[in-house]
Amino acid sequence: MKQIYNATLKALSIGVLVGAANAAMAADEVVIGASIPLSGPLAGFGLYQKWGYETAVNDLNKAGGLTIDGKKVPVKLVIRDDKTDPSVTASNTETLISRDKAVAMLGSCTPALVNAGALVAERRKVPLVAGCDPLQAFKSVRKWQYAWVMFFDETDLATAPFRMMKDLNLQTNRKVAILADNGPDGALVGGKIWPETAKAEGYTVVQNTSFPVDSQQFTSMVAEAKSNGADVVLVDAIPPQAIAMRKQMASAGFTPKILVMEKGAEPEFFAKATGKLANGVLVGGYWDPSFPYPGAADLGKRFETETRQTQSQHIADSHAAAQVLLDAIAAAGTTDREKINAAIAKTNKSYVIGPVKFDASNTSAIPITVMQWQDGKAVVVWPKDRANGKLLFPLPESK
Amino acid sequence: MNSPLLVADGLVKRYGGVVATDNVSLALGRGQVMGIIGPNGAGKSTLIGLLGGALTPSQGRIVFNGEDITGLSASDRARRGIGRTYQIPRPFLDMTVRENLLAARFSLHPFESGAKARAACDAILERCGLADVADLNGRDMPLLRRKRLEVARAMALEPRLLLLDEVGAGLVDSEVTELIGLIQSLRHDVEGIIIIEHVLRVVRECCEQLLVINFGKKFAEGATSEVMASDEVATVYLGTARGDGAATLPEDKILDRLDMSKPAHAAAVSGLVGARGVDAGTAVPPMLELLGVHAGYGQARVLNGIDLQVRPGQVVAILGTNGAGKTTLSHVISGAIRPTAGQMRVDGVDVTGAPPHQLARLGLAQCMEGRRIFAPLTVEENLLLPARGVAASDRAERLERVYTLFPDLQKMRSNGGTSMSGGQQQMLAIGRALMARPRLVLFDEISLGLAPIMMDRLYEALFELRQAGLTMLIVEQDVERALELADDVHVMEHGRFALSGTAKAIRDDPRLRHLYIGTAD
Amino acid sequence: MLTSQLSHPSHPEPLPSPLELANMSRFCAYLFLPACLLALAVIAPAMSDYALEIGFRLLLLITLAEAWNLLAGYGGLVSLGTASFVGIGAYALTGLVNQADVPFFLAIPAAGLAAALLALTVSRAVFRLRGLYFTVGTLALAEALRMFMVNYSGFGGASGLFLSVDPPGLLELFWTALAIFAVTSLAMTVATSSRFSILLRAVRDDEDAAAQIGVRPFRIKLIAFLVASFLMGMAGALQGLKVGAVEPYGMFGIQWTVNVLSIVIIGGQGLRAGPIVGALFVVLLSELLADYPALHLAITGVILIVVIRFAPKGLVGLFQRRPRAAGGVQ
Amino acid sequence: MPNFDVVVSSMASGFLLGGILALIALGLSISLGVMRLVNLAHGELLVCGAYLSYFLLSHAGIDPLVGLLLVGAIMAVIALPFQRLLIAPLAGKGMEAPMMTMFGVSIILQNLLLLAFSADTRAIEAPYAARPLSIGPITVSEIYVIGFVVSVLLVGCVHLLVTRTAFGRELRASSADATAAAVMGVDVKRVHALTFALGSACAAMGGVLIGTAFSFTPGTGATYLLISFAIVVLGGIGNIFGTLMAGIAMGLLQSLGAVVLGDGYRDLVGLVLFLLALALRPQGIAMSGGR
Repeated sequence: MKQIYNATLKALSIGVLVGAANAAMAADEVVIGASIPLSGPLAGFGLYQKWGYETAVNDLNKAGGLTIDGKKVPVKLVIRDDKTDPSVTASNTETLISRDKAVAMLGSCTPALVNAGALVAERRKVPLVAGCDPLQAFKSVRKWQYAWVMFFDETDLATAPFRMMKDLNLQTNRKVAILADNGPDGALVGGKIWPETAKAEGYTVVQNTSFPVDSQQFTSMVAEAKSNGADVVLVDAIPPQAIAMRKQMASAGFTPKILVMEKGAEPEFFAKATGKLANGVLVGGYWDPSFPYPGAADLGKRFETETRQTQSQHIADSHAAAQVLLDAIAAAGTTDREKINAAIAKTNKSYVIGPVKFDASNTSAIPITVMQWQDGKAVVVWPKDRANGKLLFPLPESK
Repeated sequence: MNSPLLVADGLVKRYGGVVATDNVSLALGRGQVMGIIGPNGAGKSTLIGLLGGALTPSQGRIVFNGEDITGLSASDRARRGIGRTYQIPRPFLDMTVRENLLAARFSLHPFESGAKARAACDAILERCGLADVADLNGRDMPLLRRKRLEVARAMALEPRLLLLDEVGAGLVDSEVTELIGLIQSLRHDVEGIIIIEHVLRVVRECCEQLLVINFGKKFAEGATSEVMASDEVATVYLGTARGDGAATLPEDKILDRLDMSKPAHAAAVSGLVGARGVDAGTAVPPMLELLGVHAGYGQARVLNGIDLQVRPGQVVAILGTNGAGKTTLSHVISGAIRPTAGQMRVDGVDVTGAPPHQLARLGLAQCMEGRRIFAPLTVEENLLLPARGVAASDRAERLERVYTLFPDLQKMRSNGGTSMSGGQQQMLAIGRALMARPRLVLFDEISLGLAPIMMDRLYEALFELRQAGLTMLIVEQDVERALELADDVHVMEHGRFALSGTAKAIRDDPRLRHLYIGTAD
Repeated sequence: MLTSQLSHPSHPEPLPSPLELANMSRFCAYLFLPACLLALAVIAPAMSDYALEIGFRLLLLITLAEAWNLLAGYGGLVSLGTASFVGIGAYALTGLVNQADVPFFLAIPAAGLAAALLALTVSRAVFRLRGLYFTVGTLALAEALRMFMVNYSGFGGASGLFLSVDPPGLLELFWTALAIFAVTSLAMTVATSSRFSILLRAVRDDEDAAAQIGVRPFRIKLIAFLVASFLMGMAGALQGLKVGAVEPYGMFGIQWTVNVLSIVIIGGQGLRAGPIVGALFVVLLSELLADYPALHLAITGVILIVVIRFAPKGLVGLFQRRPRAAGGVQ
Repeated sequence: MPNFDVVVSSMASGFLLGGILALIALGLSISLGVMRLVNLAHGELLVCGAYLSYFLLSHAGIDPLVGLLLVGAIMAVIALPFQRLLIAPLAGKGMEAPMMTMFGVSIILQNLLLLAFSADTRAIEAPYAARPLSIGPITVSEIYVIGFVVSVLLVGCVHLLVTRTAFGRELRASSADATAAAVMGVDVKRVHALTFALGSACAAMGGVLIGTAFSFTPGTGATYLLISFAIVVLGGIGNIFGTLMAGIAMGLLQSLGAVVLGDGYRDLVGLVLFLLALALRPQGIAMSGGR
């Protein structure tokens, strides 16, 4: 009985020592922490992020690392899995900062996770750089000081399909059905921006349904959209749902002219799981190796050769985020978190993801393009100056 | 002060179609001790349940001390001073004996000082002879101690009315005397006691009022001495009675007499017997043999060295009071529990610890206590179950034979197994045991809770089986019937054979009456 | 709260009766534990952030585990509804702070009360269920509540809410956790070595027999349920305070239930020290295997199975002398 | 309130889906009824079935429907040792120990699947997986119809197995009174093992249908576990036809909830229903051996 309480005490005092030990080590290397979803629903994203972060850091270390207080030191990247659970992201971030003595953090993916981590970093006054967190969702949380995000802006994303339809003047009955999950960005894009833009562009929203991110059946909402005869269907849902929904649309015999599936249609396994049904599905994108940015083409190739998987735009934003942070530390020339943070604020350079310059709200916007799945490949179809393929219109009948 | 302590008025308890308690009324005066007797399964415990509040009556009302408590929960009744013991003790297993009492004490006086409560409980433990085990867990009490604990726990409630359910069962004479002393002394602490007992001596010496229940109905009532004197009470209660005057009993209507004259009948019976018995004396090993078997549950030792032999063709009876260990013995033989020491042999082969289904395949069948009919199965499915891996034709033949033995079953073949009367269920249980065409059948308390008339029918069947040469082991409470049927008899007491010998010898042995004092008179 | 056991000296009987254990835990609770807590509180500022972080997580989990142990271990109420009370606590705190800017030290107990209130409202329904049905019922309840929070936009829906003020620093959080843990230990001591525990265990061992001797099972179970929920609510509030944001998937997530359950089973159900040992074990394990997430969970599963099979009384059960063979005369 | 077509269509798909749910719940129901085992790993068994079928298709090109029984058989074979090693030794230790053990199993399976196949969402591709089927105003997915028919057939087979065969007799006997059954010569251990295998097979085959109709990840199981519980309690533990009816009722009511409150409320409706059932029948419904 008694020894148990002693044990508690011991364990904690061990903790003290470990902590001290880490502090001692911290001098001859720069530790950067990252908590990303390697398991759970969003593990798909996490794997790309892991590669992006690691590649950036490894490249730097190969090049000799960073100069800190006049001395060359390697960078140590500590990655932890947050199981797609915000509270785990939070505690991971705590641990990375306290145990591993991370001087700065790299972000997770999707608002819930990134913000959870960012809040901790903000409290601990540790700079955190992230991609994969739509800007408005990020800004809406609070006025940030230590958290920085480079990603697309929801409005930009949400309006893209409409702008595309205008540019290419696609003929539809201008009836829009919106099916969006009730998560942070889903609520914003599906609940607010899409309806507004639709109205502004002279479309009529015949249906606007929202659903939680863990349901698998959309039969009734799909049936409704069909009976409403919507030509334009805008979906904002995570992959498992997007896949189920695409199948259920097909099996309801419903083929709109334009089908946009934000978030869900982005990862490659969407195309794998839906097979032919993926053909013609549109999804907002912000990067492709074909873009005229430094190292873009090369990065894509490297990923595919190293992992034998098809590249995803997430390797770009994560890689860029890491580079921005590393550059800032280099510029600061110290592991002093305040100085690093100041350096991040000054960032103004073109990265693999495009030009990065943070505004007053700690964000840097990435311009949106529209991609379309064509025979298992994601092709950029809009805007013209970025397009590397031709739009498939209307959405092919599923048979 | 002369208003009765407890009045029960027209109590009825139905379970679905079955009526367990049928319009029973009783009144217990202050300072009175009332006894309730009747054959097992007559509905005595149900009645206690109704009075104690564990069961809610389907009809009727209960007035305690001038207050209608029919609608009150068990706990509220307890708090008003009704203490109750369980026939099968239910101590709080993972609490010490003292804590068992303290639970009652604290629920009654939440704010009493601990020392005081403890003193009170210890006093009760002292009286009930449990002081020495106050700090042991309920789990570690042997059966008899548990029974005392039941009483002690009820007393901790400072009850005004005490309901004692078979506290005397399984006690030897000396212990019975102790118990009687205890009950007598309790009279000064409580305003009334109701005792359910098999041990008639307890009833005779403690109760001035007596209530006899049979088939859930009030059968007789009155001053103890008168009731005990009456013949029909003896008829109902003492199993030795024959089915005369039984025409009044309900079983009779459902049942048609077995016709012994049909030769087909005898054939049917013999066709169900796996192996003919050989004349005793020939040098075949005993079909079943127990050597120094000990067994028990957890801490409780129940069997202390049983040596038993059953030769082919033999009929062996095992007698003994409740709690003597008969049931445990049959569990050992069926393989349901593993002996902690000793050996069990079938045809001379050691089978100790073999699982039940393997023993069954050796030709040992059992007609289990309490019938154990499978409710989800029809009568026929119940019968077919033991006939495993038997050719369809053979199965059908055996079915036919069982049906000739018990025509009732044929009529009910596709009814739910438990939809029949107790007697018919017992027939089914017997028939089921025979379906395996066994070499040895253990009949465990087949007369429990049955009307004498029905017992006659069943025993007639057993006699036929005996004629057919079936080897039988009979566990019975009903001394007379067993003695008639058996070749050899063993009388159990405290997990040992206190008395063994041929049926004849045992019948004349004075010690039998001694061991059974109370039941035989 | 004096009971018979207090004045009772340990007797010559070889095996330790629950009584002795009660006395020991009483000793620990009265003298040893407070000393530990005080010591921790004092050395806290000297502790590294990591130690504080781990300490915080430990204290939080221990609090939850103790509460669950009270229900399952002592009351025989195996609940899979832990998450609902954690979630309610966290949301209540956020609400109180954001809407009525109540100070933390008031908001936390208030959140506990909110959780207890939930317990009170559902008690009638869930206590009608016994054994397995209670377990499944609480699970369903928790899931239903989570889905409601996800779908109902009143409390921020799936996106949840953010704490409008800056959460306190790690040290303050640690101290708060210590305080809550102290409250928990006190509550547990009262509940497990007092006359209440006797009534509770009586209900656990045999509800009908308990009623037959005047115990009111519903009342006893309700008290245990309320206390446990209150503690869980406070723990949840603390977690919400730390994260600074609440959303249904995290706060009402099944993983709370899962963690707490494995902690208690691994540590030792119905034993005063079980939750502490279990929490230590689980947290340290998760730290060691932090880099192999999926593997870590799988291993926890294996450990769970092994413990259930070979150490029914958990790790603490192994420390103690073997509990005697079960099974009674019936 | 959406228009008529929508309502009837979604009610129809709810009805059909209910059949599939019943098949899944049946597995849970019999192991609960016969072995008193709360199989918290039921959901994972379902997912295993889905993966099995997925790889049978991608590697051996076996169509999910053709491979359905094969998947069931394989899972049954895999399940047998599970029961022998993990559950059988816990016999007589109450319901909690086996329940928690299966809980551990579910954690393990879920994470092993994660390690093996990552968290990617998968779906079993089949021509009929996303083909509409229209009768008058009603439009439903072809897979729903197929799934319903298959499920009802399988449930029927199980019903026959339990009510008409010797094994069924032994199964019902052991569930009613294991000790007595053993004394009557029934090898209860064996019966339990086979029951568990049967339950796993049901789950796996249900998983194949789910994986074809929707999508699945290693974490998908949990959702179906709870809904199965609801169906089991509604239909009566161990009651086969009750389970089928309850499954269909559940499907219909969920669709109703979806139509009225929106798809998000599907599962909520199910759970509320479940809680109601529990509140009304606190001890649940007794084993009635599927007759």
